[in-house]
This record gives sequence, structure tokens and C-alpha cells, in this order.
Amino acid sequence: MVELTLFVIFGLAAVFGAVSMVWARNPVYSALGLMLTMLSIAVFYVSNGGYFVAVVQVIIYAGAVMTLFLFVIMLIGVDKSEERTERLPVQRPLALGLLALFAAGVLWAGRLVWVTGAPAGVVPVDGSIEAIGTELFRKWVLPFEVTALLLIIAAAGAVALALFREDGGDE
Amino acid sequence: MSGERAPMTFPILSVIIALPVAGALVVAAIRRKELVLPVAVASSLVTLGAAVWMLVDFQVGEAGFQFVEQATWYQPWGVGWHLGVDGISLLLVVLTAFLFPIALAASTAITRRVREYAMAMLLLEAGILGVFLCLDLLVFFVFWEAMLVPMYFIIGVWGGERRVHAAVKFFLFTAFGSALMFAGILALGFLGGEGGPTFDFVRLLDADLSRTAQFWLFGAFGLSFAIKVPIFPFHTWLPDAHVEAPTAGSVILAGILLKLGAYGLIRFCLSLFPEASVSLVPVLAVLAVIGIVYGAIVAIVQTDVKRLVAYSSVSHLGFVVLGIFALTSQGLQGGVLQMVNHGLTTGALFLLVGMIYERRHTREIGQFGGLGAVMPRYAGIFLFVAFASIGLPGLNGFIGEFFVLIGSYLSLPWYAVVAALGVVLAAVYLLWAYQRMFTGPITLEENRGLRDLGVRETLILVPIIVLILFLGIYPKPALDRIQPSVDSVLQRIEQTTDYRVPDFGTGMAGYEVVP
Amino acid sequence: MTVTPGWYMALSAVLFVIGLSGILLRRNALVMFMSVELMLNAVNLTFVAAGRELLSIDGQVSVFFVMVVAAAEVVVGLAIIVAVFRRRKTASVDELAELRG
Amino acid sequence: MTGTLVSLAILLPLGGSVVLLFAGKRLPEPLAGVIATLTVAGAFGCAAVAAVDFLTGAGEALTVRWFDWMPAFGVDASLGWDRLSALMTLVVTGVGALIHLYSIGYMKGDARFGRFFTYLNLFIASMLILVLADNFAMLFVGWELVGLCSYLLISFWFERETAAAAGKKAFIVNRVGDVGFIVALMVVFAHFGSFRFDTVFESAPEVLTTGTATAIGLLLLVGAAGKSAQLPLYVWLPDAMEGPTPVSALIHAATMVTAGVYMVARTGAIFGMAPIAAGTVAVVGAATALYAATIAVAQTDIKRVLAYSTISQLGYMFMGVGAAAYVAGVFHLMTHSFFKALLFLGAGSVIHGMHGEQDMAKMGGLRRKMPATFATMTIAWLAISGIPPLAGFWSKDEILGTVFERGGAWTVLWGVGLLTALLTAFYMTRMMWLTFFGEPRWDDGVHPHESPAVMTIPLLALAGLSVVGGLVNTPFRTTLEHFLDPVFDAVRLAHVPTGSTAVALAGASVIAALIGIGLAALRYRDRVPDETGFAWRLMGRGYYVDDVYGQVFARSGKLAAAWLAFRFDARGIDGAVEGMGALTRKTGGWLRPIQTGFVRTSAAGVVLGAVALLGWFLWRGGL
Repeated sequence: MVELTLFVIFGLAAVFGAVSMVWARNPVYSALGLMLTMLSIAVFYVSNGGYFVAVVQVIIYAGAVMTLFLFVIMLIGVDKSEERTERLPVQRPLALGLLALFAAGVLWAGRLVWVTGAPAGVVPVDGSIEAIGTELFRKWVLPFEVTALLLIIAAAGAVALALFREDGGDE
Repeated sequence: MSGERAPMTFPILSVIIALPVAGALVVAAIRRKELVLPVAVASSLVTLGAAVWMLVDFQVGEAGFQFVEQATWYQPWGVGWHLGVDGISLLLVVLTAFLFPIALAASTAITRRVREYAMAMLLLEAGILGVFLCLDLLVFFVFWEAMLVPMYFIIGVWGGERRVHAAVKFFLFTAFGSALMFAGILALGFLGGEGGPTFDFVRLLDADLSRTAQFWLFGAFGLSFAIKVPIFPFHTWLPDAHVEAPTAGSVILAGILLKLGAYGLIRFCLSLFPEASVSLVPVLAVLAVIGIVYGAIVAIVQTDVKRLVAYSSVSHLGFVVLGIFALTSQGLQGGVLQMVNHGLTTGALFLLVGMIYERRHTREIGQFGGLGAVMPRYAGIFLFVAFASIGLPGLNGFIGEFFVLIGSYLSLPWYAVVAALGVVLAAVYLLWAYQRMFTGPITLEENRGLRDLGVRETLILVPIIVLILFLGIYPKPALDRIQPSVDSVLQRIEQTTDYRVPDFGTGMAGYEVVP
Repeated sequence: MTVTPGWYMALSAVLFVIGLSGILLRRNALVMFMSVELMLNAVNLTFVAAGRELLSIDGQVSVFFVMVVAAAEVVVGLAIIVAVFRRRKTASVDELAELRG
Repeated sequence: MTGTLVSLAILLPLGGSVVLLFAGKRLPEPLAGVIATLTVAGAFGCAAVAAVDFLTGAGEALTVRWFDWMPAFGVDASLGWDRLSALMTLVVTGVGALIHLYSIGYMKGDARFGRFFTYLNLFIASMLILVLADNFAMLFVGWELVGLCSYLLISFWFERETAAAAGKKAFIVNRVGDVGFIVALMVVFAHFGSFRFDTVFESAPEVLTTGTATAIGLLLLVGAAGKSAQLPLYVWLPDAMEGPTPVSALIHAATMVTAGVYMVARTGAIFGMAPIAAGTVAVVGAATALYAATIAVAQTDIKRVLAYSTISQLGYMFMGVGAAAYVAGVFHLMTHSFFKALLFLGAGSVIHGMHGEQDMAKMGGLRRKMPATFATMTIAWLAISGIPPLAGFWSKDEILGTVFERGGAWTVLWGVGLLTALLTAFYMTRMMWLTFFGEPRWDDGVHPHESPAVMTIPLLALAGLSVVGGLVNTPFRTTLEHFLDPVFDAVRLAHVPTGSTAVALAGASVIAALIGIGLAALRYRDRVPDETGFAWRLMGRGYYVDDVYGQVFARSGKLAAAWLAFRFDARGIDGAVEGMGALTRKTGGWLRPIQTGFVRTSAAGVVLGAVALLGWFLWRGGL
């Protein structure tokens, strides 16, 4: 019963955040909308047994990533409202058409039996940090190391982009 | 067919292929520009020496492959370095080694990037020799493609005005064909081998392929060779390639490259796919005869002398194909010999056209007139080679044509009769061209002051003239070397199909299928 | 009326489609970027729901990996946007149309 | 011994031509000619010595094997020396030597004096290969080589466009005939498995059916018609008069054109088995004889009169060998080569005297200026008209007699032959009158003079032969008949008439000749009648046959070739190939606008991909 109410409240919050993100005129509002969605998803993680993941979501995603976004928005200048001219005439109808198709596809898939599955009253999965940790270092150790490498490369890339501006940089 | 001689201690065939490559390296290393051509000519002469040494050492009566060298590289696939030469490829190898020094010696007009030019020519020679000598299908394909690249550059870089167009066209045509062939080689390799796949020609000979497999493989190989020969519908690249190629390029292109297709037809299509070959004889005979008559007729009205000689090659190669698919001993011998003859006569014709081009920088027949009085020696040699090409008895062209025509009568009677018309048409287009260029009063002022053939130019032509006369008067040595291998191909066809080679003297027109 | 993992998946589908529309309809590079993040979160949710459904921890481990990748992506993405912005003074995607056919 | 002599007969002129080819330019003027004449005379000597034992009745045929030429066909370069080839060799080298001697004078001062004799010697060698061949392949070699020499000699003065064109025309028309010859060779080899004359002729009756024999015969006829300028392949001979006159005498009168007759005679065994083929040969011969005689009547150029006369006389020979009267045919071949060579050389000396003038309208009254030429040509004129006891009478009469003797339809041919004899007498007398009698109609500045001794000696020699030549085979003493017996006894179907019919026939042909001469004498005695009427122009232009050939074969042939080359090949096949290239580029062009460069279009592309993938999974997963 608790799970139902949680689902309803935060489901709506997530959707509202998402819509506001897409719809907002000002990028800051869209950032905030996204943050709301992320937090509600964190709640869902908890309700689904992913405690560690929920915490990580909140700290990293909602925290670090969104702040980074806000930082960049501030850097670029929050008042840049987009000009209304739509360069690509075909884009809007095409997009709507594709979205409709995609949504229909997903709904159609939703009808398949395995998704609706048996209702899981109690939460069988133990998403504690030990479980994830042991799993991480037993079955998933290779991907784990590779992601380490990935992060280093990403960091180096970002630094390179920042430093090696063409010498004719306009500052 | 598997009567190979014991492997020679001294790998002469590998040396023959390696020499031009070595020559190319040496040429690359030379600093002084003017030394490049002489060294190139020298290295191709050394190759000629090796080829002649092999020719002398070749056992005449033997049908199987000689000087066989075998080294397996990758056992699971049966891929290896397997070389061998028999009656069919022997004369072509010697022809290649013979024409290259001459072509290089005639390349003095090339001034731009002579070093790369000499290297391209020498690598081309190595590629061609590889194709003729190689008995492993994969390595054969490697040489087949390797040969394409230098030729592309020779036409594309040192050619005439529309050289890039011609070079691209030449490359696409051949590449398209060889793509098909590569698929064929792979299919054949995997279909043919007992146990693991094998690409060794000699072992593939014993593979019993189903009829339909043979048809498809014949199609794949045959199309690639048909483009190369060229057989009728696939010939349009030839005139462009010839017109735009430099003199030496044309000599090699017409003299040897066209023979690769015909050689392939004999070596691979006839030997490996006998059933398909026998049932496809009418198709190829028709295309061959069309090629003979069509090539000649179109040659008559050409205004560009090189284009005329190119179409004449289509006609002559039509004879070769007719000889091959007559499936009689005389026909096949004629086909093989005509390949060599055509190499000599057309090579000489292109050399001559190159020489006049160096003087007048035009190939339009209309630009010449009355050269006979101005350049008597040039006119004399031109006429001599023209008559060799027409097939005048006493010169080499006649022997080839005679063998093909008489040889193909029994198995392809009406085709042979129509092909005989080619004899008249050959006289028409060559003599009419000769008349427009050499007889009559001198019409243009520029023609008046032209100097006759220099010593260098004459020395280039003399060896060809001597060979033309020798092969025309006494072809026996050449024919004795071709006959055993050709007969063994025919025996192989008789063993594996119901086809019986018609024996002359019984008067049975057409080949009868003995149950 | 108990909440089944299917519900969560339906929700994440909705979120995914919204994120998709964000990319297709908006011209601001940042918003498009955020939409991508949203879609990733939707996928994470599906992972977790599926993990619960199939009684395996792997769902959450994949979420973990998705996050790592997303982080790397954000780092580089934002660096690009900032670099582009410094050169072109605009964040609108349509300005950058040089890669024409 | 005879073997080496026979080989020498060929090698001498061949060697001569090779020597002259390289040393020709450097030798002083007459020396080249002398060397050439000596080689041919030497060849004549060898042949004569080799033929001596045939005369004593002891000799028998032998073959001289040089080397193995084409192993796969069992053909080796070998010569066959029998009575027929001996006779032909003697005629070729004998007349050839005289013409060589004559040429030294005629070609005096020519820029390429040496080159001329190179070709002349090469021709003699080739003709001897043809005549002495002992298998079809060698015969074909000689056949083509004489064609080559005729090409080289006709277009000797190649600066003249017409000469070059005439040479090319001769070679190509000959080549058309050679196609028939090659196909005949194919059939022969297919049925006999060998080209050797002896094997083929001995086993002919068993191997050949009449059908195949007829086929071979007709094909050989095509080859012979090409070489001996019979209908329909005669058009090249009148144009061949562009060549120097000795060439016309040697090649287009005495030797090369007779090759066709010799070939039919040699292959008598095959024609014997194919009456239809033999009949066709005779009919073609008779038709050509009459046809050419009518054209000769209206020619104004002295050499063209003789050219058409040669075609006509060759028609006679074809009629003879066609009617299986081989000896008569060969006999006429021999005598004809004497007086026709004489006529041509005489005409040459007239032209030489008139400084190149060939049009009879500008001649007349030359008998006083050129007595020797006049006298010798008179003998030849009477000989060709068939006035006894000269050579022409005996040989022509024998042909007509034998043909008449065959009875049945052959008598029609005899009638045609008789009419042609009358026409021959007429146009020859016309020629003599227009050139030697009547008022001189020379252009001003032209004062004819007699030719030098080196030219008149051969004329006298040939005149002697024209007189004596006929006695070799008269009805009273048929020496030639016996001489050639071993060659022809197996195939002889016709025999010379004897007794009263012979005399009657002889009388008829003499009367025909006299009528012809009389008519011409009356017509041209005092004035040159105007001959520009339609009939005259028609005959003069050879019934415009040559022009029709030109239109049908040359011009329309070129048009067809042009269409084939520039429309079908260049645009059709090549167009298809280039078209494929252009097609790929065009389709490339259509796809280009899709790459707009906007990021969001690419994003849409990604989504499109996603949707497609989703759809596929659903479809595969079973909706």
C-alpha cells in the first residue's frame, strides 16, 4: 500500500519534472525539472531494493552532474532565450510522427507477458552495498576496470578541450 | 597431367619472377636520372636471359609442368608457393621477357618521373610473369591484382590527354572481373578440396565438381577472362586504354596483358571445368566470331591509328578464342601460337605508331599522307608488320590463323567459315590505313621534313622482325613445345566429359557425342 | 492493487519518450543534453525494475555502469558545448551546420 | 640431282630479291636489273636441265622435301616436280627472264630502280613456289605471296593515289577469292586429314561424295576466279594497269593470272568427280570471255584493251579446263603467255616512245616510227586472233574443238567461244589500226622513237615463240598431249576431235577470225569513227559494274562500318558502360540532400533507426 502511494506521488513528480525540462523556456528551469525527476527516480530505486544505487543516484547524478549543468548554464548566460525561427520545417512533424511510432511500439511491447509478471509484494532483491560490491568484483570485474580507464580518458579529453584552444582563441 | 618433373634444384622460375622486382629496387636506388632507363632495360634483359635459359632447358616432349617449385605456406588451406611451366605458358613467359626490354628501350620519350615509370614497368613484368607461372590459385589472384596497379599508373600518369578516364575505365573493368574471379577461386578452393580446402591447381584438377558448380565457376572465371581478352561485349575499355597509354604501355598492354585472359581460359576454364566448357562452346564460339568480324569492321573506319590497332587486337583475339573453343588439337595450338604472334605483330605496330607520334605528336591518320617517300624505311617496316598482322604466309600471323581456321572447321564448321571473312577484313583496314598514311602525294607541309627511323629505333624493331620471319617460316620448334600440353588438356576433357575430339580425315563434320 | 515492476517500466517508457521529444524538438544544446540524461535515467529505472522482477542484482550493477558512462559523457559533452560556445557565442544547435553533404 | 636443280630454281630468284632488297639502292642503275635477270635466267636454266629427262620420256615425278613446316597438319615445305609443274616453271622463268631484260630498258631512270627488281624477283620466286607446291598449304603460300607481289608492283609508283588504290583493290579482291580457297582447304583437311596432293587425289574417289567434291570444286573456283580475274572478281585487273607495263606483262598477262587455271588443272581429280563444279568453271569461263571481249572493243587506253583481252583469254582457258580438256587449257595458257606478254611489252614500248601517252586517240601512224615494235606486235596480233599457223590458232582451236566434241550443252559454249574469237580479232585489229595505221594524231611536242635494243630483243624473242609455240601441239603431232599424259591420264574426259570434224571446226574459227579482222579494217581504215554513243560508253565503262561494286561494297560498306563503329560501339556498348558510371553518380546526387548538416536531423535519423529496430524485434518476437 505504501509502495502504491509512493509510486503515484513520485511518478507524477517525475513526469512533471521531465515535461517541465522539455518545455521550459529558461534552461535553469529545465535543469531544476530534471533534478526533480532524478530525485523521484532515486525514490523508486529505494522502493525496488536498490539502496546503494539510490544513494549513488542522489549524490552523483542529482548532485554532481546537475550542478555541473547549472554551472555551465550560468557560464553560458541564462538569459539566452532561443530565437523562435525554426530552421528545419520537416523536423517538427517528423519528430512527432517518430515519437508516436516509438510510443506505440513500447506500448505494444508492454503487452507482452514477461513484463507484467507476478506482483512482488515483498522486495526480494537486496541492493545493499555488500551485495553490489561482491558482484562488482566477481562477475563484473573486467567492465569495472574498463570504466576506470574510460573515466580517465574523459577527464583528459575535457582538459584537452579546455587547454588546446586554437592559438587564435578570441580571449 | 601430373607428370611433373622432379623439382629443379635451382629455382629458375622464382628467379625469373624475382629479377624484375630486383631491377625495380635497383632502379629506385639509382641517383642519376639518366641511368634509370638503361638499368631498367638491363634488368629486363637479364630476365630475358633467364627465360631463354629456361626455354633451352625445357623438355620438348613433356606435357606436364616442368621446373616445378612447391612450398606450402598454410597447410590448413592448402595455400602455397607453387610454380610450374608447361607448353601453354612457356612461350608466353618468353614473349613477356622478350617484349619488356624492347618496350623499355622505346620509352625514351618519357621524361616525367622516369624512375617511377621504370619501376612500374618492372613490377608489371614481375606481376605478369607471376600470373603465367603460378599454379596456386590464391597466389595467382595476388599476381593478377598486383599486375593491375602498375598498369593503371602507366596509363594514368604517363598517358595521353584523357588518360585518367581511360585508366579508371581499364581498372574498373578488370577489377569488376577479378572480383568475380576471387569469389570463384574461394568457392573452387573449398568445393574442390578433399578434406580441407585446397588452392593447388594440380590437386584441383582431380576434384570432381558437379555440373552446376562447374557452370557457376566457369561463369565467374570466364567473365573475368572475357573482359581481359577482350571478348566482344566487354571490349570497350581496350581502345580507350590503348589510345591514352604511352607507347611502351600499349606494347605491353596489347602484347601480353590481353593474353592473360586467353591463357586463363585455357588453363583454368578448360582444364578445371571441362563439362561446362564443352556445353558453353557454342556461346563462346559465337562471341569469338562476332569479335573477329565486328572488331575488323569497326577498325576500318577508325581515324586514330592506335584505336585502329586496338580494334584489330579485338579481331585477332577473337581468332585465339575461336581456336581455344574449337577443342581440337590444331585449333588449340593455333590459339596459343596466335597469342605469341599477335604479341609480336601488334607490339611492333604500337612501337611504330609511337615512333611517328614522337615526330608528329598526332595519331590522326588524316594528318599523314605520302610518308612512303619521306620515310622509306619506316614505311617498309610498317608494311612488313601490317602483312604479318594480315596473315601473309611466310610470316607468323599466317601460321596462327591457318591453324585456327583449319583446326576449328571440324568442330565449329560454320563459325570457321565466317571467321575466314576476318582474313579479308584484316587486309581491308590495314591496307586502307597504309594507303592513307604512306601513299599518294605529300599533303601536309609538316610531313615533308620528317626524318626516317634512327639507328636506335631500327635496332628495337629488328629483333621482332627476325622473330616474325622465323616463326612464319619455321614454327616447328614452337609448335612441338605447345602440342603435348595442349593434347593433354584435350585428353583431360575427353576423360571427364562425353566430348570426343573429332579426328581429321574421317569427315565427320561437327563433334559427335559417343555415349 | 500492488505495484508491479511493470508499472515502473511503463513509467520509465513515458520518461524515455519525453526525453526523446526533448532531443528532437528543442534547439538548445544543453536541453538536448539534459534530455539524454533523462533517457539514461529512464533506462536505469527499467534496469532496476527488471532486476527486481528477475531477482538478480545485475540490474543494479548495470545501473552503476550506466551512471559511470553517463558521467564521462557529461564531462566531455559539456566541455564541447563550452568550447563551441566560446567560438560561436551561441548554444543553438542549428548554427553548427558545416558538416553538410 | 634434279631435286637440287628444282630447289635452285626457286632459291636463285629468292636470293636475288633478298640481295637487291639490301643492296638495291647502292648498285648503279643497270646492275640491279642485270642481276635480277641473271637469277631468273639461271632459274630457267636449272628448270630446263631438270626437265630434260622428262623429254626423253624416262623421268618420273619426284618430291623435294626442304623441312617439316606444320607438324600438326602433316605439312612440310616440299616441292613436287612433275611434268605439269615443269612446263609451268619453264613458262614462268622463260617469259619472266625476257620481261626482266625488257624492264632494264623500260624502268631506266626510275628513282627506285633497285626496289622494282627486288619485287620482280620475289614475284618469280613466289610464282615458282605456287607452281612447284606438292601440297595445298604450299600452294596457298605461293598463292598469297604472288598476291603480295602484285600489290607491291601495282602500287610501285605509290606517289600516284590511283596506283596505290589499285594495288589495295587488287589485294583485297584477291583476298576475297582466297576466303573461298581457305574454306576449300578446311573441307579438304576435314575429309582427307592431309594436304598432300598425292594422298588427296588418290583417295578422292573413296573419301569424297559427289556433293562434297562439288563443294570443294566450287570453293576452289571462287579462289581461282579471284586470282585469274574471272567473273565476278575481275574488277581489279583493269585497275592493275596502273602498275608499270612490264608488271602488267609478267603478272597480269603471263603468270599470276594463270594460277587459277593451273590450280583447276592440278586438282583435276576433284573436278573429275564433280561434273557440276567443272561445268560451272566452264560456264564462268565462257561468260567471262564473251563479256570481257565486248568491253575490250570499246576501250581507248591501249593497256586496258589488253587487260580486258587477258580476262577474255583466261575465260577461254577456264572453259578448256572446265570441260576437262586440261591439256588444251594448259596449252592455251602457254601460248597466251607468249603473245600476250609480247602485246603488253609492245604496248609498253609504244608508251615509252610516246613519253607516257596511253590513249590510243592520241596515237596513229606509228608503224613508220617504230618498225620493230610494229612488226612484232603484228605477229602477236595475228596470233591472238587465231590465224594459222601462229600459236594462238592451235591452242584456241584445240579448246573450241574439245568443247564441241563433248557434245550436248557444250556446243553452246563452243558457239560463245567462236563469237568471242570474232570479237577478239575485231578489237585487236582496232587496237593495231588506231595505234599504227592512219594519220598521226600525236600531241604536239611528242615525237615517238623506237625503243632501245634491250627492249626490242625480248619482243623479237617472244614473237618467235608466238610463231613456234603453236607447233608444240598440233592435231598432226600432239607432243604436248603425250608430254602431259602421266599427269592427266586419270582424269581425262575429253579428247581432241579428229578427222573431218577437226578440219571443219578449224575452218570455222579461222573464218570467224577473218570476219573480225575485216570488219575492224573496214571501220577504222581511213577515219577514226566517233565512239561516244551510249552503247560505246556503256561498254567502255565496263557496264558500270566496277562503279556498282564501288557503291555497294566500298561506300555502303564504309557507311555500315561507320554506323557500327561510331554509333553502335561508341554510343551503344561504350555508352552502356559509361552510362553505368553516370548512373551511380546521379543516384549519389539524389541522396546528397539528406545530409543537411543539422544535428537534429541526424538525431531524427537515430530515432528512426531505433524505431525500426524496435519494430523488427516486435515482429520477430511475434506480435
